[in-house]
Amino acid sequence: MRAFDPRRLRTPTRFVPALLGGVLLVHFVVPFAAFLSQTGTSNVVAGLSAPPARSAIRNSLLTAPVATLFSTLFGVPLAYALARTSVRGKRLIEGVVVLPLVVPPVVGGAMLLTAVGRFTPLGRAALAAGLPLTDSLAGVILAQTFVAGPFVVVTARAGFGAVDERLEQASRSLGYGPLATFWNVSLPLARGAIVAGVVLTFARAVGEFGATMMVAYNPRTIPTRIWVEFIAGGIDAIVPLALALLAITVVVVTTVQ
Amino acid sequence: MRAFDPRRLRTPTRFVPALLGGVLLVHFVVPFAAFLSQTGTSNVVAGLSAPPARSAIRNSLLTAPVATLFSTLFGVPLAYALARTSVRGKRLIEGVVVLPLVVPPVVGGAMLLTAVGRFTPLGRAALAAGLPLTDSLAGVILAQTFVAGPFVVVTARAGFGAVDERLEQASRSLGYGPLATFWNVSLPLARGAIVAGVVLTFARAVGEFGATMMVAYNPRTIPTRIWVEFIAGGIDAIVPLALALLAITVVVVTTVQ
Amino acid sequence: MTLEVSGLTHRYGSKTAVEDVSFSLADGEIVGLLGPSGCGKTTIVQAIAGHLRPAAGRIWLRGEDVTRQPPERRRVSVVFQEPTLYPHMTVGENVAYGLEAREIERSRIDELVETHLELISLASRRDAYPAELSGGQKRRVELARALAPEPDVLLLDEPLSALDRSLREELRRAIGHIQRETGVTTLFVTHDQADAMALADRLVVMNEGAIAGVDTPRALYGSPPTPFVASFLGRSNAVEATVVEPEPLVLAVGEQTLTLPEARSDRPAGASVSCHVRPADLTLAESDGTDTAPTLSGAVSHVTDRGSRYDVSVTLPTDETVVVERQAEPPPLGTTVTVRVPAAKVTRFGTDTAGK
Amino acid sequence: MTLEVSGLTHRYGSKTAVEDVSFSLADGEIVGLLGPSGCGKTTIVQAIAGHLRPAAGRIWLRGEDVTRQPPERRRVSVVFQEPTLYPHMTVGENVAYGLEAREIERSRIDELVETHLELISLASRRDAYPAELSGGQKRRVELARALAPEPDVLLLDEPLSALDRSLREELRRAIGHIQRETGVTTLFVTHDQADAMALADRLVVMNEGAIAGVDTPRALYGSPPTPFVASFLGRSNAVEATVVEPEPLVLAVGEQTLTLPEARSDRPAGASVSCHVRPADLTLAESDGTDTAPTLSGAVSHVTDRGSRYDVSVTLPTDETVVVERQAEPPPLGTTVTVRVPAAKVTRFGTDTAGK
Repeated sequence: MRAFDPRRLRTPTRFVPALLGGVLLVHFVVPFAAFLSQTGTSNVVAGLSAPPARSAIRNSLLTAPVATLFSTLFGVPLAYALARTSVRGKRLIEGVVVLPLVVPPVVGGAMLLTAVGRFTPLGRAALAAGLPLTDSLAGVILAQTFVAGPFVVVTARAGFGAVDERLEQASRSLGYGPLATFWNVSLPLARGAIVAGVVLTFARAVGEFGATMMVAYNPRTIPTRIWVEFIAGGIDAIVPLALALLAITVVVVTTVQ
Repeated sequence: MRAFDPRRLRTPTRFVPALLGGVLLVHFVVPFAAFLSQTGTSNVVAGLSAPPARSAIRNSLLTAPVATLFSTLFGVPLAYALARTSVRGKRLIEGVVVLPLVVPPVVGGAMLLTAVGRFTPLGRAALAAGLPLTDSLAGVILAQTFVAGPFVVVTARAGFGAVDERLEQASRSLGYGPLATFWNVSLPLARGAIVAGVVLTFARAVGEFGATMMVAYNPRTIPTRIWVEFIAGGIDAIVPLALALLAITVVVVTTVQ
Repeated sequence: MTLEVSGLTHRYGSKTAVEDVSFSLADGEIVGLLGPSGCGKTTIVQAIAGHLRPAAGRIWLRGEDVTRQPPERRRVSVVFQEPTLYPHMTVGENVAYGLEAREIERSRIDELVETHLELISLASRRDAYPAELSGGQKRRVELARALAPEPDVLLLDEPLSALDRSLREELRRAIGHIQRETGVTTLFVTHDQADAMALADRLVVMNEGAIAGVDTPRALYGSPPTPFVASFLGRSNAVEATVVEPEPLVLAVGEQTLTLPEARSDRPAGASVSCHVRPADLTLAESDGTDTAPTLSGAVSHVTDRGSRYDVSVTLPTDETVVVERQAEPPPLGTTVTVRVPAAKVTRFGTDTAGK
Repeated sequence: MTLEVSGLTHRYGSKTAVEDVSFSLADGEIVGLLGPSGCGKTTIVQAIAGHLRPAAGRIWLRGEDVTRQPPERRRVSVVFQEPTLYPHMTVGENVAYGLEAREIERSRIDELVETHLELISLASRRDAYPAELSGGQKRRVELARALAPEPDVLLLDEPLSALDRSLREELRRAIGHIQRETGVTTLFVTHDQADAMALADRLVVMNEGAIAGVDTPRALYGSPPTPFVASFLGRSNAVEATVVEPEPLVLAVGEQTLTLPEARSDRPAGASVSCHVRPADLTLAESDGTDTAPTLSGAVSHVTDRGSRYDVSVTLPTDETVVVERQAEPPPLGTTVTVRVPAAKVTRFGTDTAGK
């Protein structure tokens, strides 16, 4: 390898990365600022009091926490197993966990429809049992869990990985079995990462749009309601709901962390 | 703190985490498998040969790489600056970088509209200059960059953070300025993380749906075309395009890594 | 025997980590497990603690075969090289943790925590969190936490290796003191021969996964069983020689002869032997005196000033170099000197074992 | 002077890391910068290398003030405690890296790489990647990479601290050899007094951000300027005494008196002094002999068998304990013994400096 010739670039130019990076920062900040300045001109309270908006908010606040709970309940043990065991086929399982992260949400939605849609055996059975898996709150939860679940698994796994295994070994030697050690040592020490993962999962779930559109266009959540109102009334009509969704996300992210 | 009582749980139950985690794995795998089994029953080639599908594929393959390029070009220097400097307000900048990750895509789209929409000063000026920023390929790229850009920044930042600063100090002491050191040492050593970030950004950009729907419902990319065809023809109609999108994503993710 | 390791063998993939290792610890004994990095010490610790199931061999604790028991069923406490205090518990909670796993009532736990914090002179920091403690204090709390449940065996896995010299010596003294106070059977694992020799009643010296010698520090230092032990326990000069007379022993080192009047050799005349002698046991005589001690002549080839002493390298006519420790001003480079070799301090190894 | 550090002061937040540190290195000298962890050694290295801009003070290299120059404009090479070889370059490319930054033609670079790989005896591994090398080989390649651009000053920042004893001694010898071969002016930073004393022409001993003593290892060991230097450079016994007669010096240690015939004191009768003497310089006499050396009596309170010697602790009637090194069998615990104190080996500190 011929090293990059330093003579041409000897003069330190510390501002280059900051300048280049600034372009991206502007692209992130300007829309945010423009949106917030817009909110002054529209009647947010009135927009949110309309019955369709209130129902969308209620649906979102019902589904996203449940999806987050499912993802956490099943995802944290999965993360621990991935961090601490080295079974054959582990890489395959890791691939499966990352899959929903790289699959585009609309494709994820299509996948869910092929699995639990009205005309699949599973979907038909559930419908007969009175629990429709599409165009229902259950469908919303399935879509949200599929898309947002990997976040808590990946983050918690990194958190468990950062816990020195010898702390667990010490607990075992002090008389505690694997489950008690998990509860007393691993879980408290990975707490920060797990909470971060839960927050990310919630943020992704409450804002889920693509997969929800496919699996459960009805009943409306905030994101799907925003789309419907955007079609009908353009950008001005959706500012109140978009602001509400942003507020829910930002409040959860900042208070829990 | 009273430690969890170990006596009740002394017997090691190694399968508990695996069992719980398995539930989530099933939820990730079953839709994937169901979708792939579906593809046999529909005529994929014919579906992809139709002019609207071909135009959507062309648009996606045009916009996602450009958005990824922008994100990388501006995001990697930003990541390096974040990893190596400790300026005042750094936490604020980090917050801005993570912002598009937690903002729901539809809200992100709404934000972009308030910044570059047809009736904003910026949007009007661009339109007059013959470069419409909404309902155009430029709009798609703006939306994709906004939503997917943070991935490369966050991942590359972690990569630079893992490079021991003393390797850079040694390069400086051996006669290289900061820029040459970045090029010769930091960049090659963080290469793996940067590539992973680029891949994630591309996967997110090519599958982007929510923000694209708001900013540029036309011209259609694969995800928006899937939605239009789903409305018109249901799940069977979209299998070819969904499969194409999945294939593009999976091929890029697996070949580059 | 409180702890007995018998025939322990383990491999990682195709690489043998330990091969047929057996040793035992009597009640109340402190034994040093000493060897260079990668000699298999950590594998043995993990097997005794129960975090690793050995490919072959047995671990006995107080007469019970615990080889297949999980760690929580053994009464073995471990202190690792890196601190493993729980950051989310106070000092007192850390020490109480191992007690709460057993059927002990709360008031008795409190008492035991108090006693053990006093033992390590940190009773006043009971409510502090580990992050508030100094490195040495953390180590002492780890010891208290390991000792509080009164384990059958205490394993100390390189507890001093990550520390500075002064802290290291302070903690070495503290460990010695605590071990004498509590009488806990202790296996002290280290790669540092000074730590091992200062603390241990007996040493188990390991090399490349196998035991190279087991005895008291003094016996191993004075009469090392193998050249590896000789050089690992302290600096050692090796000189190749040939047996001229087996009894009384006369050795030829090149053209020179060494007569060791009180020694005899199992090996016949003509056999090659490797002679080991420590630099501190050699002295310089400017010329052949009337002294009866055996001597070798050579030229001063290098002198290192170590502040407290000089290391004088003397190159023999055979091109071998021996180092002589000397307090007084050393002779100038190139001087021909006579090295006095005290017969009792010479250890001989047949060349067949020299490669061991 | 090749390197001159003058009045160096630096703070992190409100914490002073180094305070008014000045020293210099003559051309070709190897100087040890020695002190416990956290004494400010690394701050000094970073300031000399140019990775840190000191709050006050100046760094001069060959007469030029480089305090405000970036690292790449100074000819200072650094070898850190942890290896910093570039994993994506071969051994040869690593060594060539510093040469390519300068105006040197390709064929000359190849030659210099070859020369420096020969210097470290690794010419055959030129095309290997760092990951293929052993720990000791990596260290040697780091040295070659640092030396190849012929720096004015070579900074070695604890290069041996992360290594095992045998590897450590091997590398210590290699560093000494390479430094003599190349004659590069070297600052060797360490917290290990054995490494420093074996390698350095002179020592700069630091404590808590300030210089505690500068001299040759032998002078600092034999006549330490402060109690800190006395105890940091090796084990030291401290005994509190009172001046009875300033000249010839007579000291009172509790009820006993010590007469040091050839010494005199600046301090008047009645002043307190702290006497330091090394355990190796003390000897035991079973009873008061006819010997003229000053003596102290006490009872044997503890004996540690270090394998190669015994450390005998003798508690004086003043309750102070001194350690005496002894090769022969030690007296039993409780025996009253007489400790011979060689007058020339006693270092006295006025109590006003004892806290330093």
